[in-house]
Amino acid sequence: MSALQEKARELLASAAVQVVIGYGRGSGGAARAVFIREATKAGDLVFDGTCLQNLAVYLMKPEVRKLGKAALVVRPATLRTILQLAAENQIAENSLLALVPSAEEIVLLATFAAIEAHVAALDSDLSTAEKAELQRFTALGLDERRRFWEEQFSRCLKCYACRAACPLCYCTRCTVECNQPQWIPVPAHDLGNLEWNVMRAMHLAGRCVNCGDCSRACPVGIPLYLLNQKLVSDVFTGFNSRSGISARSDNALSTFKPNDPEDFIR
Amino acid sequence: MARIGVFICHCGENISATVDVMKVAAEAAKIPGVAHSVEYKYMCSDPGQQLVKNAIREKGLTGVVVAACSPRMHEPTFRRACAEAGLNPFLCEMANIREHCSWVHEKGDATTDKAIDIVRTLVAKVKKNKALQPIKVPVTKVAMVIGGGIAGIQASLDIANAGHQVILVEKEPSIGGHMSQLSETFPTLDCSQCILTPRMVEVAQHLNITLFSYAELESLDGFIGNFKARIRKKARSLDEKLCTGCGLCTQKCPSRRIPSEFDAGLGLRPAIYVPFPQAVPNKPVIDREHCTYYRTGKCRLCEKVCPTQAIRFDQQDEIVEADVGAVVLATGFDIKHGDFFPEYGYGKYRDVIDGLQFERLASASGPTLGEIRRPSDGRVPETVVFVACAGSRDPAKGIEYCSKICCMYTAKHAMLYKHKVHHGKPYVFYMDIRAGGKMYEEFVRRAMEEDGVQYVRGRVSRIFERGGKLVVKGVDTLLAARPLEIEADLVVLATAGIAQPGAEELAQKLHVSYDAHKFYAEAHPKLRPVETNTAGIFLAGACQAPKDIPESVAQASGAAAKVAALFSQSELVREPLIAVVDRQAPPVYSSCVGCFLCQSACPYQAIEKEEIRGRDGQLLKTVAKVNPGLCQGCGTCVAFCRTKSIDIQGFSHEQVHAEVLALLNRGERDA
Amino acid sequence: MKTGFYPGCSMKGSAREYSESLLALAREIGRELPEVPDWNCCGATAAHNLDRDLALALPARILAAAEKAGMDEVLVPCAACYSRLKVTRHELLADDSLRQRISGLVEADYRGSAGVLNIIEWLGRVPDLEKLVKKPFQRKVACYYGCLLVRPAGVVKFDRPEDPQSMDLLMKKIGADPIDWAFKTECCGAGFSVSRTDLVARLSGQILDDAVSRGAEAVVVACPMCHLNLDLRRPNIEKRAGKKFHLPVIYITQAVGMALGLKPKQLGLQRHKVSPSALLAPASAKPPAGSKSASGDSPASAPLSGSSAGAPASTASKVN
Amino acid sequence: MPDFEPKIVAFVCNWCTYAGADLTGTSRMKYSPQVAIIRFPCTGRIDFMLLLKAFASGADGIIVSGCHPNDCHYSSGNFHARRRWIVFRGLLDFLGIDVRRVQFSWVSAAEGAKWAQLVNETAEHIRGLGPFTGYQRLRGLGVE
Amino acid sequence: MRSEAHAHGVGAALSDRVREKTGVDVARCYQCGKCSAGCPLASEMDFPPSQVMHLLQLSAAFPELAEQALRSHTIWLCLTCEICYCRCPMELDIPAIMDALRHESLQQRKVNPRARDILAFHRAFLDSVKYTGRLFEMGQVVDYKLRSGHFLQDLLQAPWMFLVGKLHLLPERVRNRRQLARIFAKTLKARENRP
Repeated sequence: MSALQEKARELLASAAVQVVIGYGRGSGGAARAVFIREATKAGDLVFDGTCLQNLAVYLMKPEVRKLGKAALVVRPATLRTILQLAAENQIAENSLLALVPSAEEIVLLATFAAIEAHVAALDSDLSTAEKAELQRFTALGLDERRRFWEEQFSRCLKCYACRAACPLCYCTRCTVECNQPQWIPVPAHDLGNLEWNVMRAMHLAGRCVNCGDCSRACPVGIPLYLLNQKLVSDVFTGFNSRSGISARSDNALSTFKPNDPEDFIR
Repeated sequence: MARIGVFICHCGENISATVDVMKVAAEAAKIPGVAHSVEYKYMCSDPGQQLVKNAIREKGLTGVVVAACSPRMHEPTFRRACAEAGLNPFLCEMANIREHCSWVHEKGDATTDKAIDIVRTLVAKVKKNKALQPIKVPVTKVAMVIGGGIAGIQASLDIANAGHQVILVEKEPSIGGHMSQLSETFPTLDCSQCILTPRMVEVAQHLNITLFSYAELESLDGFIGNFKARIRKKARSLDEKLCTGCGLCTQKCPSRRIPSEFDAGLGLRPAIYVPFPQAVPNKPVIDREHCTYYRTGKCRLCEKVCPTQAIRFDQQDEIVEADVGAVVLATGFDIKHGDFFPEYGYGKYRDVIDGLQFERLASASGPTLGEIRRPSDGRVPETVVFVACAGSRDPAKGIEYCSKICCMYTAKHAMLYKHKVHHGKPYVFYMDIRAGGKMYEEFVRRAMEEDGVQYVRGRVSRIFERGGKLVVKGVDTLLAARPLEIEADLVVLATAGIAQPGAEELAQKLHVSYDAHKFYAEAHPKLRPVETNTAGIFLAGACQAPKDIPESVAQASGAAAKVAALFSQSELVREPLIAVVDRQAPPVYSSCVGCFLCQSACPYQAIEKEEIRGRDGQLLKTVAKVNPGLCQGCGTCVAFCRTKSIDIQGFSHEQVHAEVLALLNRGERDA
Repeated sequence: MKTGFYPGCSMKGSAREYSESLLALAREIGRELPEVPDWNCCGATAAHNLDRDLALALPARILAAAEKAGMDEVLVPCAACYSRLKVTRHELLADDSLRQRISGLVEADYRGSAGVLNIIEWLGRVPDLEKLVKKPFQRKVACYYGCLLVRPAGVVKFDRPEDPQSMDLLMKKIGADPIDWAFKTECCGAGFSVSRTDLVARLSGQILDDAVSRGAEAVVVACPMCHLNLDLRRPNIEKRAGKKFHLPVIYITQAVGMALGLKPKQLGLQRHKVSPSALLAPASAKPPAGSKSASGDSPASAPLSGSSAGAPASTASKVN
Repeated sequence: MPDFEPKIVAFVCNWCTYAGADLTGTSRMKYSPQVAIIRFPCTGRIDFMLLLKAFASGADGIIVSGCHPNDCHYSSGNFHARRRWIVFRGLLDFLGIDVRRVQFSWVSAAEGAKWAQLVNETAEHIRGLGPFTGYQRLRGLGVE
Repeated sequence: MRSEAHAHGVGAALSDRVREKTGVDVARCYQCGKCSAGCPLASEMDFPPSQVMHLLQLSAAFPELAEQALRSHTIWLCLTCEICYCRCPMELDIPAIMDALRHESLQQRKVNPRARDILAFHRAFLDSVKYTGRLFEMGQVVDYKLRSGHFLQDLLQAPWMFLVGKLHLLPERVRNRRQLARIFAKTLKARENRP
């Protein structure tokens, strides 16, 4: 039995939590989310390089919340999601345990402070490869960028899989669902697709933790992560602010500094 | 179906000279929903307004657009006219075709077309307008003034004299503040206590003023007109009703070597004490930290000698609750102490003192009875160096601002010294002399010309003691920046004026904003200098920034006038152009998801958390709620809300959306 | 923790006794002090005047060599060398492109892993120094820090720049009575020892004057350059001042060495221009009272208005 | 496109720029009639979606203007707006949308002349850029 | 005078070049004079430190003031004792500015003649380091005497120093002297335009 399975078994057996949300094997061996509620089922848990999904998305589902206190198998982005959700008043202190899997010992983080400390030791910056890709893309001409996104968005189905996969898209009413006024046209045409994606990116600015689940969820393979990473980068360079590193900090876009850059303003 | 009336004004020829008003009226009539469209020479005249009123009544209009001048000019006029005709005033909008059209463009089709565009835009907007009712908030006509220095005293007296109840809260045992410590005041050199103490007595005797001395604000809840204050009355260890203020206890107290706060550490006081003879209230307080009985369990001498048995060793702090409608913050300032100036030996050499200490030396009621004697050996100093900007305008010490009062009080100190020690040599090291104010420059000139104060332009680098003298190493930048050395007997540092310790904590209790230096922030630096961003809380005196007595008093009277205006009616009526969070039927209750990003964006702390609970008391949802008493209607929260759950009345999503579409000719297709 | 030793050029020559006394002391308390391999001159005090890259490269080469030798920190007893090494490390760690450029110049990848330690920090770490004292150094001493131990404060981050106390504290531990004086951190003339002896004579003279007038029996220094100016340049100083200063100048390591009972020869005390022999005689029971300070921190000073007032205890007690 | 007259929408705050534009009028300074104003209480109120809506509805250019920093009637609405614009502008540019079509500015109630100049220069600038066909084409590709 | 500044066309003003090299913006100086008040050698200087700051502040408009700064005695008298920086209320790193001015003065061959001895000493010092890797005090003093012409100075000190074992006749040497020579070749030598 792996250390992770052992820890899950222990938590369930002692009723410290009512459910362990982790990764299991789905059909064809792919990793998928599992909800373990009995100590005897702890053996179903796996953790390896294929376990990418940000399981914090389930924390916001009412049906999962009903199960009781949860222990969550986390990746770095998951931890940052938890802090971001806490900062947005969506989850309460002591409502969950985070299990950080590692080869030797499972680190158990029970408080936001513990998660903050753990996250502080991680590198929350974009990776060098991510930065390089952004750089390459930004270096393209304006028209090239426009054509690229027109082509990408022309395939968008407005299926909202990105939204469903995103743990920070927890709004019970999305702007796209508002019809008085109708902010975004309902059909999946080019204008509506563009507006939908701009809107979603803007609503994630200063909040997105770059877990990448939106891109993985997109059935037509639109590189949505590029938009998010662009904003992560801008928010950090412009305002020295990072999402998901504190359970209390204010959002970069609901705060300001009197000396924010304004070289573009006449 | 909307029935909109459009009224186009010629404004004499101001509009009609460049805009074809006939065409505008004709085109407006074609806009779907427009039931009436007319033009008139002067729409704001009585007959013009009558046109509007008649049309409302006769045509059963559901909305009015007056295409004329700027709404900043005549919106109130036409809204009043609509109200008189029975139409909710918020269903009237103005299309600005004068300032934004006829006056700024040449005569021609483009100008007329633009006027039509503007009218169409406002018609689209008014179709989405909703009838709104003014917000009425009841007002408790009691003011709480926090801080009993000159600003708090002035504000209390002004409000009380306007016939309103005042609760004055002072944290020290006596009111009076820093002004009571001062010797003479610039630029008139009249005795500070002589002008202050009558005001203090007036406070004590005023029927409308309740004084809580030795008390601090514990908490403040509520909003403008409806605050609930909890005030902690610290235990004086004394029954104030029984105490006659005879002073026997203070004379007999055996523990008498405690540095006096009032004398800035230059004099001593007993453990049971009245800060100064003219204190208001003139009742002692036991300093429990230094009292022999509290420290050792033995003594109780004061209890034995008290003729009225007023001493209460077991007295506890008491919490008093009060309903107040407005708050005036007048907590004043402090000066920088401690060894933050090691190069000047401040805190090390006893003869390097600060400005307040010099005030006590110069004061007739001070420890030397007004004789200038230096603290170390009591000698009369022959040479005194005054150092201005000691800590002010000094980013390295963390203070980049000018403390404003130092130039003047330093000139005063040098003058007082010269008046008292005729053969003495006063020097002032300064960077700039800031003497803007009535008779201020003249005062400084007098110090230089009549009293021979030597002004040296430059900062002091270092002060050290040598053979009983303080060696001041300075410079005069006007003399090719040559270093100068002065052997002084006494050095007076004009240390920076800073916020009161605890200013931040108090600001957080009151939800008022403050700057990086913990001075309280005014609502607008130019136009609302005595208000805070929290409606109903006003500022007076140096808690906002260092300022002198006349300025503090002026601001206090200003704050009092604001309070009196607020109290002039029993209900506060405000325009309902504020934000609201949507409320829906169960089980949704509200589309708000409670992320509260709006909360940190709100400049007025107007967004509160509302807990929605089921019948069994179980918490179902926490959602945002706008406090209508606090919201000023900027709409910043609206643009943040991802679920579009907050909207602002008068500039709602539907209204502005319709305007954008209509302006670009597409409104009617989408509507 | 491996502590290396950077002697610097003076300690091999004009400040030989500083090195001798330090190494004797290290032996006495059982500390190894391996020299940084193939060390070079740090460039103080000339290099920074003429070329910035050179001024950074010379210390960087030393630090890189220490890193390569696996040293976690380097003891730099000379205050001038200490300053150069500390400033270099600070500047290179703050600017990565500069670090890379200087690394290229010195042909080694300087990482900044080795810290820089001054003599007071090193001595301050000796556990229970008080208990090792055999002959308490009962002298009134003027602790002279000079410029570069405490400045620039943001870089050296050692003690406070005005009226520092760390050396005074060390002196108290060995039984000495450090005086409160005004020239602790005033400049002695530094690198002008040779080129502008006239200026050195003036600046160093002021320092000695103040120490003497307050009853000091010795000046304690932690820098060969200061020592050179205050000791070797004594004839120039006295000529300019027109009077004699009978005041020996000793290194901090010599003072500690004497207290620990080391022999004068071991400490190189014979190498001074101004003989410190008076310090070797048994100390008088009470040091002379010296000049009485009128506004110092003496608690019994006269009160105002008949009662002893003065500043509140809290401010007065901050001094020592 | 010699005859091209751009359509420009100006989103302005009530307290500074709207009043500044009023002053332009009372001072009888002339400017290009291609610009029409929509009034908001504060720049903090201006939703980025409105800018998209304006382009979608056929605007060739947009002006967004409010109080200078530290002059906001609501003390910080313009600061919040500024942050939003920084991010929004970066995103548009990233998407290949020409941000030169959105002109941000601070125009105070006293700057009637600045308003006239801003409008004229922006109109001239947009005229140079031509109609925003890139964006308007998207509308055409839709179902309408 | 103003137009002349532009006519000169040497590019950035001295204050800009100083900022470029040191990151210190002299515009922050508000002429309080605290640096001059505390400078141990201010009374010897042709321009005390605060005045050098002012020369720099005006250097963009008046190039001859930049010239005065570069030709001043002050920049060579500065001991880098750091007391000005330590006490400056605006936290200006004046010693860094002085370093930058010395470098520029040297490169433009504008060294004040009165600073001859000081410069001679610095050069003798670095020469010694260049050849041996370490400062050879004896060699340096001889070198300095040759450069400065002060042949008799300290003549009486040397035998005493030799006696107490402080003066060596042979230099200590760094093993890898070639590497040190390369450092000098790429820095000082590459830049300094010797007469």
